[in-house]
Parts: sequence; C-alpha cells; structure tokens
Amino acid sequence: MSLTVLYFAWVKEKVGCGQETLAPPADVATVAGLMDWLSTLSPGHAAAFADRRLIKSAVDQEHVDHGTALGKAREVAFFPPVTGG
Amino acid sequence: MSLTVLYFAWVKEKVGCGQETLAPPADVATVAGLMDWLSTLSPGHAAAFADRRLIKSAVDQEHVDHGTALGKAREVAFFPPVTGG
Amino acid sequence: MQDIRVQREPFDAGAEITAFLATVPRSGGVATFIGQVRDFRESGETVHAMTLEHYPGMADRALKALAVDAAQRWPLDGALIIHRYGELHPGEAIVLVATAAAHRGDAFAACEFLMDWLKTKAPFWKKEATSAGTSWVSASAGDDARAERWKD
Amino acid sequence: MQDIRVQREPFDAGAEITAFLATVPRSGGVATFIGQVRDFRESGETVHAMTLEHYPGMADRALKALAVDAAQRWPLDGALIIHRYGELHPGEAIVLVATAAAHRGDAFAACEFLMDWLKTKAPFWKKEATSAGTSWVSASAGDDARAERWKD
Repeated sequence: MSLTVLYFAWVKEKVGCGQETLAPPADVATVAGLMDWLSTLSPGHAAAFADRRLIKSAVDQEHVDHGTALGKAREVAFFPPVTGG
Repeated sequence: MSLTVLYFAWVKEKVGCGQETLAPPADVATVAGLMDWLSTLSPGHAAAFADRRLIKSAVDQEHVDHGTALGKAREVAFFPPVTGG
Repeated sequence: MQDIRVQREPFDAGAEITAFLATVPRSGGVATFIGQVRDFRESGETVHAMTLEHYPGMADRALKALAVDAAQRWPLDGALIIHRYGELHPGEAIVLVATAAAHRGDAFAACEFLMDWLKTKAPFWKKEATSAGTSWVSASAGDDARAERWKD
Repeated sequence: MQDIRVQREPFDAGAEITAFLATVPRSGGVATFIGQVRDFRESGETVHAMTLEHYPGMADRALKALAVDAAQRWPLDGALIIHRYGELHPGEAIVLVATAAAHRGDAFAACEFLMDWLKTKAPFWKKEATSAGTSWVSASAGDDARAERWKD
C-alpha cells in the first residue's frame, strides 16, 4: 500500500520535509499507529511526533481523531492546530 | 414661552404640517400635557394624538418618556417608533 | 476615529470600506454591515421605491451618541456610520456600519450593537411605495428584542 | 451563490464587497469581516511580516464545506470567502468573509460563524517574523471557545 504523508508548519520543519510517499507495514491500522511507525523513521520524525497532543491529523483531507482507522486512505496529513483567518 | 414642535412620518401627515412654533399655556408642564393641549388645536392634531401608545417623543433631540417635564425645552418632536437602518 | 454621515446622496459601500480600512491598518479585525432596500415586503407586495424621512439634527446627534456608546463598550480603533435619507430604490444601500478592533469579537459585537440600536433609536422612518399602495413601515418587534440584548 | 477563493495574490476588500453586493441586490442585509495582518503581537514584539502556510486542496475543500454548513444553518442568499496564503505584510487583508440574507441577524450570525469555524478548521498556519525572531503562531484558546458556541 502506497500512502502519501503530508506535514505542515512546525511538524514539517521537524520532520525535514513536507511530503513523502511511504509504504507502511500491514499492521499499521490507525492514525495513531501510523505516528508510531513514522516516529521510527528518523530522529526528525521522532521529534515531530514526540508529543501527540500537539498534533492534529487529516485523512484524505478531512479532520480526524488519532484513533481513526486508515482503511483505504490515500493521503494522511499531520499538523499543529490551525491558525488561519 | 415659544416652543418649536416637530412632527414626523404619519404623525406629520395627520397633523398636516411638519413644524410649528407655538406658545403653550403655562400649565402645560410635561410631554403628555403638551399632547393634551396640541390635541385641542385641530381635528388633524386630535387624530394624530388619538392613541398615545403609538407616539414617541423627543425633547431637544433626546428621546424621552411622555411623563418628562418640558422645563426649558425649546424643541419637542413627536413621531412613530423609528424604522431606519 | 469616528466618521458619522447622514446624507441624501447614494454612496459606494465598497469604496467607503476601502477608505475606512486605510484608516485602521493596525486593526486585526474589521466588521461591516450594509443594509439594502429590498424589492419585496414580507407580506408579498413588490416594493418600487422607499422614502426615508429623518429628523435633521437629531439623526446626526443620535448616530454620534451610538458611536460614543459603542466605543465605551468595546476597544474600537474606529467606527464608520453612513445613513441615507430621501428616495431610494431596491438594491440601493440605506446604511453602512463598519467597526475596527484588534480582535474580531469586539469588531463583530460593536457592529451588531450599532445596527440594533440604530434600528430602535436613530430617527428615520421608512415609507414604501408598493404594488398595494404607499405606506409607512411598522416598527419590528424583532428589532426591539434585538436591541434589548444590549441593555446594561 | 457561493464564491470561495484560496489565493496567493493580494485582494482589494472594498472592490470585492462591491462585486459581491452586485450579486445580492435583493438581500436586505450583508455582513462582512476583513482580517488584517497586525503589526504587533500581544506580547509586544513588532511584526515585520507573516507567512501563511496552507494545505492546498484541503484548504479549498474545508472553506467550501464551511460555506455549505452555514447555508444549512441560515437562509443565505450568498456567501463569499477569500483567504490568502504566502507572505503578507502588516495592514494587508488575510481573509474576507461576506454573507447576504433577507434579515441582518442571519447575515451577522453566518458571517461570525464562518470566521469562528474557519479559525479552528481551515488548514492555514501563520508564521510571524518579529523583532524577536521568527515563530509559528500558537492556536488561541479563545478561538476554540468561540467555535464551540456553534456546536449543535
């Protein structure tokens, strides 16, 4: 399974890139599980996801909770709480 | 005592004029008293003030209740509830 | 800065807002409201024209007093009120209110307050020429209720 | 009519409001809000510039969803949302929201709702360049509280 993972704002700065295409293992089933796995990829990823309470997520461009199942998701994004407007 | 009395909207239409300069008797002491006296001036005045609950008043360009004393008022206005904006 | 105008002439609401924004470049939030002449009444008749009668002198004085009141209730950087009188036609702007503040909540509240109080305190009266004849618009109980919300 | 735009280019808020008004000539009330870049932070630093990062695709989608939600809550004749991204400077408009309805209460409520939800749901992030360095703006607890008011 090929998944596009996007990062924004300081999450992007900590990870060190804004977008990557990844193939998570089959046992990565939820957004929280994906964060666990991403944290193993590099020190930057680990730093970005060190405190999950600061991270919001979207699956296929809809806001979701961390417990949400990935299902057939094609795009997952991680970012701090929004500050537009 | 010379007093400018102004009428607006349908009050003006019933009275038949928008402004008159009058010298009410000395015993006309309040806005309500002024309406009593004005009602005696013509059938148009009487019709305008037939139902006082429909009439709002201002003394020297400030909204007031009918019980307000005229004091040294120079200008009194009568009109229906406002409908601007 | 307070800019209060009671005028017969039409005004260009967008251009007035652009000019107002130029006076409050440091304000985070600007709220505005434009009231337009509707071409219909709730009861169904078509409105051809509207005449706004006003109490010269008191109209200006009442709007200035409202702006002062708003500025005492909220930390405003500026307020603009333009209100027309005379003959207007459907689609024309009757009133423009704009308020500027550091925070949007203050700008919104002041703008809505100004409109609600203006509707119940500013001496203007609407007469509509409709398909069913010409008549004075009745004051709205809804407007009274909205204005009550701001009583101390 | 809903007009939703996410753009890098500056916009002229007054001109946009004029154009919006032309699309809703039958609406009695039009409420608008303009958010501008402030030249100071609450903590006192001077802000030189602001960069708005956004999530392309989702930003547009989120604003459209908000407009649909507003139109389901209030009887709107039209809604306009313009939100910028990229580098902005103090005094420039970040966001414009305009709503049109027969009655002003609906226009005001929808406009404030759109701003409150936009602040907590639309994927934009502000980074400020200040006299004390460059940093991401923190989400505001006040914004969260304001958005909560509209929960069903």
